[in-house]
Amino acid sequence: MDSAIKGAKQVGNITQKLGPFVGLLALIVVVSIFNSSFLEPLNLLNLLRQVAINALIAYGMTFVILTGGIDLSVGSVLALSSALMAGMMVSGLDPILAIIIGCLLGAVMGAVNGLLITKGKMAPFIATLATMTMFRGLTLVYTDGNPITGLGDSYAFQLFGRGYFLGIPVPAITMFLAFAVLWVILHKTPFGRKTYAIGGNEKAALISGINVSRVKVMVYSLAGLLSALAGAILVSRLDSAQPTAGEAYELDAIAAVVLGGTSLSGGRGLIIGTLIGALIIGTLNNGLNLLGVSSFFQMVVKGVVIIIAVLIDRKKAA
Amino acid sequence: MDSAIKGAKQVGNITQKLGPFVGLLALIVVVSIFNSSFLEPLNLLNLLRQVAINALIAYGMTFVILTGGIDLSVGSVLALSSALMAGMMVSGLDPILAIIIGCLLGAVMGAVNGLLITKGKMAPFIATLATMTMFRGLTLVYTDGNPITGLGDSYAFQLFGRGYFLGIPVPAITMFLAFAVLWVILHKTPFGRKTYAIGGNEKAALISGINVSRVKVMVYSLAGLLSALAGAILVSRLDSAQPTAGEAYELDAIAAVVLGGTSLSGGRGLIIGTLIGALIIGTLNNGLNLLGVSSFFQMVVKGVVIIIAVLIDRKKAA
Amino acid sequence: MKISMENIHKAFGTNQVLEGVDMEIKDGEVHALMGENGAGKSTLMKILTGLHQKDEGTFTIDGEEKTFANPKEAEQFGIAFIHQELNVWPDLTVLENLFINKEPVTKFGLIQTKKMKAIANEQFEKLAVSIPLHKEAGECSVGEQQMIEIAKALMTDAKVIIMDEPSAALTDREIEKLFDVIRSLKASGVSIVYISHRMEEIFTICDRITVMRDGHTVDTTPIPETSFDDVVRKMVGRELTDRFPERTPDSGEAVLEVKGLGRKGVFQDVNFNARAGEIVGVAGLMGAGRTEIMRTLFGLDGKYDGEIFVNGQKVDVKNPSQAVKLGLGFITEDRKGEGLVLDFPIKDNIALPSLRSFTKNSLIQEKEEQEFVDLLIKRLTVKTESSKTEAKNLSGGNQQKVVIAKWIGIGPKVLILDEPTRGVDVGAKREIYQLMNELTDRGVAIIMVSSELPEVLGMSDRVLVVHEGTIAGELNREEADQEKIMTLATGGQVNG
Amino acid sequence: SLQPPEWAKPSSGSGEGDVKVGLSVSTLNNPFFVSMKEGVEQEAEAQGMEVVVVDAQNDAAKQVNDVEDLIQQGVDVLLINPTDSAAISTAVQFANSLGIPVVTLDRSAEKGEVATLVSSDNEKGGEIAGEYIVEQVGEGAKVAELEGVPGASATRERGAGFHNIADEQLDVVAKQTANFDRTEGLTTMENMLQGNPDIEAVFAHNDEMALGAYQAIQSSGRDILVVGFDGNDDAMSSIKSGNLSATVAQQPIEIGKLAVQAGDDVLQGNEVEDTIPVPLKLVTEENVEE
Ligand SMILES: Nc1ncnc2c1ncn2[C@@H]1O[C@H](COP(=O)(O)OP(=O)(O)OP(=O)(O)O)[C@@H](O)[C@H]1O
Ligand SMILES: Nc1ncnc2c1ncn2[C@@H]1O[C@H](COP(=O)(O)OP(=O)(O)OP(=O)(O)O)[C@@H](O)[C@H]1O
Ligand SMILES: [Mg+2]
Ligand SMILES: [Mg+2]
Repeated sequence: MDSAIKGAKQVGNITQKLGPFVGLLALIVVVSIFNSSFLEPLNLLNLLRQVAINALIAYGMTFVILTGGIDLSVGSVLALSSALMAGMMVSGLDPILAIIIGCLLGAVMGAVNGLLITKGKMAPFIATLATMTMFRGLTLVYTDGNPITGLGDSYAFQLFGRGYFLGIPVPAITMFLAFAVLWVILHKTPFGRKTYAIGGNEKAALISGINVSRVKVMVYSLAGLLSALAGAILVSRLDSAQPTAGEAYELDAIAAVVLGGTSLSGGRGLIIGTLIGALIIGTLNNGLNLLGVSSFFQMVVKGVVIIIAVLIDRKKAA
Repeated sequence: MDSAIKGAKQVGNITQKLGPFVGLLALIVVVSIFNSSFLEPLNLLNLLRQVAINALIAYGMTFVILTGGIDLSVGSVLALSSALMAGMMVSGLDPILAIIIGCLLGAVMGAVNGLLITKGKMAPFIATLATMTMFRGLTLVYTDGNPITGLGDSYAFQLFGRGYFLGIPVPAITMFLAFAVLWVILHKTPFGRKTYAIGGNEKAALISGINVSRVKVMVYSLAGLLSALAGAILVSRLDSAQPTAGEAYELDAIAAVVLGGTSLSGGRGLIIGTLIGALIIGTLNNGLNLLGVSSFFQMVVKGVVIIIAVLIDRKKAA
Repeated sequence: MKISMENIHKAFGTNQVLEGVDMEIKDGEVHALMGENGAGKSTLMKILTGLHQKDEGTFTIDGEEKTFANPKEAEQFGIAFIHQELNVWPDLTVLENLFINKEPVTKFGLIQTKKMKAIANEQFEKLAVSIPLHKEAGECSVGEQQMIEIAKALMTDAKVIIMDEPSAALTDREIEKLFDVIRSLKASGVSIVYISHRMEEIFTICDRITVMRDGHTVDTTPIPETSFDDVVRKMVGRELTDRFPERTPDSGEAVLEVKGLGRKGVFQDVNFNARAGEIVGVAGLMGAGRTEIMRTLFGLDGKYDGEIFVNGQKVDVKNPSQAVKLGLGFITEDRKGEGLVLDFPIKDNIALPSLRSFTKNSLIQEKEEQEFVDLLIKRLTVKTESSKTEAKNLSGGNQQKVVIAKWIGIGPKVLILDEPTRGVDVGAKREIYQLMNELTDRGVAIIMVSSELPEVLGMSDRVLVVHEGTIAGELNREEADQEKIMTLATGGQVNG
Repeated sequence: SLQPPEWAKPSSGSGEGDVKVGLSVSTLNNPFFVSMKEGVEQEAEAQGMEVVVVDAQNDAAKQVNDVEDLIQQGVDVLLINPTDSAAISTAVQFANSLGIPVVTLDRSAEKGEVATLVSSDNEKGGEIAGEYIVEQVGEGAKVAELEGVPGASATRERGAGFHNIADEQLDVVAKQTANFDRTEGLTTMENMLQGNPDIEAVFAHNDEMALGAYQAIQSSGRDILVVGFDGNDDAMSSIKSGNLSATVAQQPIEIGKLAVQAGDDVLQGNEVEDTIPVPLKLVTEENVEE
């Protein structure tokens, strides 16, 4: 009996891990039945490029949620750091250097969140709600509400958001590279283990001598850095920095993380799930557009799909 | 010594309860120093009217947060129920009847949230994120993206959002009446006690024989009902139903609850705090407008104020 | 390693917990630390290991003054701490749990899983533990989790190991294993600080004993020079007669009857009854399924096989709220996690299951509520300033009394107590036993699940022994003894 | 490379049969753009073309994705109503690289090849509003301005036009954004009135805000001139009943229709002008019946 239970549990575990993947496949099948052009190579490449921005933000959100936190400010961090990048570019800085500095500034904004949460002992929801408003305001102040344009025509910069490398869109390559690096960090390093430990049982993590504050600050900084990286891609894609960029992006990122099977209470989840979650959302957006569903109905469908996906996941877990 | 400790504790308790109130007073003093017209009776009446909508939503949010949940869908519930109310009015239904039915429909939408969370075992954040999208989509589908106008000119209906009773704006009266009723429910009835118990320790509440699912469904329904009531006021104020009404209202409501000292992890907080929190946010909006602060800086200031308020609260608690 | 603590003071806010504690730990000794709930035992050890900081006093280690800034430092210095509250990560595997914050890494900073496995296997062998390393810790029973904690501490090659109530969740078999390990550690020169409320253990394994009361050290004596009663007197500050109050059982009709109760893969074909005025003890090894049976009986786990009768009527217990309406009360083994709303005042906790009885016109009648609560607080002699004190500020024993008060308040027909005295000091224990007697005198049927055999033998009128999810046997008061229970609990047969 | 790989490019020659028009709208939550969309659909039907509509919901990034998705569906010509003229550039360039002609509506694209821009002249409209206010309340009067979504081109252009006149001839004492939203128009106006009791006129960057502002003014019991922009149905009926004073009316249906015609011309290989202006009209109580 014992081994039967064990067996059943293992199967349960695998379907749990595969759950989001099966969902994605099902979605792809449905969409391509209704519109054959979905599977055309160019569309798939477009899809990957479209997904990249949300995926990058959602990676960072995964770390944050694994520690039991949440980051509502990602969209504003994206906007502020991309405005700063564009500002630097306009003032003549080398675009790639501007992007690197911009990403570091994003990390600093994330660190502000982390410090408010650890040193200031604020609930992550409130701290990042406040910085969301604040960073957005700063973006608007900095840009005076206008898009920043005239970013020059450095080829490397254009490639960053718009180009192809070996036939694959560069943002998609960035997305996969970041995935590889973050996967190793999360699953193969003590830092990743600590991330899980904090979310799973913060008190115990503290007692085990983990420097909880430092890990958290690093996690929020990482989220800020990744949002800024996503912002850089957006700046290149839009050839401008938009002051209103990234509004409500936190919701898509959180949805990707949750669709990927990560628990909002922390301590449990996989970054591969998040990638799949982002692909699900991207496929949904792309597919509904291809199927010509009106934008109003698209919202209804997206809400329903999230509910169904999570409900199926719950059923399996039970 | 013992009684001294007791004394110190009581003082601690009182300042904790008074904290938000002191914050509000300080804010009022600052604003009125810089702009004397703030304290003019008409402005104060306007302020109360402006606050009413957020306060009503935030009351419901207080119950939800006390159970340890969150409701992101309040803005969409407001939009959908007010569109339905306006639709009924246009089709000739008595406006007051339409408002009553609309509020009940809001309660039903809230019940949907409650059922997803209890029967569907979804995390409140995700369930209401999904319904937020869904209800907004339904609003847009129903209104086809256009405002609904031509609501007739029933005097009672106009009074509801625009009128005065004994010199006080009717929405403000609604806000205070609702406060009184909800205060009694929260502090004097078994339902209120159960709300706290669930947020304090859900397992213990369950084992004590509380029907946790039923209480939660009722709490989310209440939040839906109050959002719809806020929607009715908005419909009357704007003499139309706007499909985009209520966007991001959840954030203001949550901010009001938290500024009022209620803990996001549930079980601890007071509804009077929420009313004060809503007044703080309203005063901030109104005051910054009066002072002619640019809307961009207003956002920065709002973010900073939330952070400072919460940090001061933490300091006191420690 | 020789550690001496002198004149340690510590206050949390206005709560002065330690007021001059002295204690000395010698090389290679097993040193017992005892005291009532809330005496400050855990706090003292937390300060020693850097989890809290002292207000006053000195720690001297091998002649040098030393203060640790955090637990990691203490651990690196050779002091390991098995905490009273289990520090497991339910979502991480056993292996990951064992190595949290001390994973071996390659020079590229990557975790070496193979090396971890080898170390863990070796350690588990020593402890004779057979928990699969890839199992999620949350799926382990409390006892298994405790063994993980013990293994974790042993892995650090510590010179001093502090064990804060390590046996609370273990049954006799595991405790024996633990004692074997302690003996071999001692032989190799490791010192142990052993905190427990179980007298028998102290006298079995320890060399010296320090007793604390109200934030002071009473004294330290070698075990052979002291006695059971002596220790108790020092702890509670007065003479305490028998451990178990006398029972005059007088049982009536069967109030609760269970026929063929089962839940797939957990337990099966459970039959028993409980009569008015009777205490039914339920014994068994850790993980035997006792808690699961009681949870199902109380409607906490949903669907079940078999039938439940209350007062001879067949009932369908779908959820706890129905169980409560039927007159069942359940004092769970996890009082902080499931028994109390820690942020609530005592009053609200006690009133929670009986709100209906003093609600009129949908409003809670506060005066009636207060009277009701005050009465219960008095009857159970809960030590507190007022009924408005928050439950989290009470000591363990008093918390347990509040949980019991809460259930007495509903006027139960059947009261299920799961490990009612786990982590409760001797004084409070006796008071709880007395309460159980009072209840049975008034015709309440009590089902008491316990892993402490003396308690089972001392209090039960009848003993059910659970083995691997079935009732392996039933013994009445006269025939029950330690040996027979253990035989049944391990799958053996008893004639009679 | 900035080009998609050859193997991925769609096989061209989907030009058989019906002409397929792709329309990307900045938002459909606003009656103005809904009317514009309807204009496109009416004209396309008249010409026997098929229309696919996508809605960017005011998100510049989403719009770039939307345009890609339209191209994926094999449209022959793209009609784009950009959320932002800079941000749309890369999408236009992408269409250019695949040889699909682009017509923009209401706003233009900064980069990329656009066949033509069909729009009303927002800056001119702002000036018209400014002039009307000067005419009604006189030079040097104190006025308030309700601005649209910060950074939106309509906000910038209408504001710029208005200030061309107002900076010289009026005194703008209060200026706040109400995000093109009626609710915000209402509360912002209430607060402005409180801070500046002697305002004589209000210019709102769209009718929605103007209608909200009117509610605020009405309940304050004051008599203040309110001028909106767009000329949507609600505003028209409000002017008719003497509430709103005026609006600078655009003709969104006309914009849509002209855009389809321009697209058709391009496909036929005909020359089109760089910009096709659609007239604006000041609507007041006098001429509202027309
Ligand atoms: N972090 C803390 N903050 C405030 N008070 C605390 C804290 N930790 C412990 N206390 C208080 O200090 C006192 C001593 O607690 P401690 O846990 O040391 O007792 P103990 O002797 O270990 O009791 P037990 O036998 O129940 O484990 C108690 O009154 C407890 O409420
Ligand atoms: N939350 C859980 N998840 C998975 N398995 C569990 C869980 N709780 C208990 N079990 C398993 O169910 C079985 C019965 O456990 P139960 O707690 O009923 O035992 P018990 O006899 O009360 O022992 P204990 O002294 O540990 O409380 C054990 O094999 C245990 O591992
Ligand atoms: Mg202790
Ligand atoms: Mg048990």
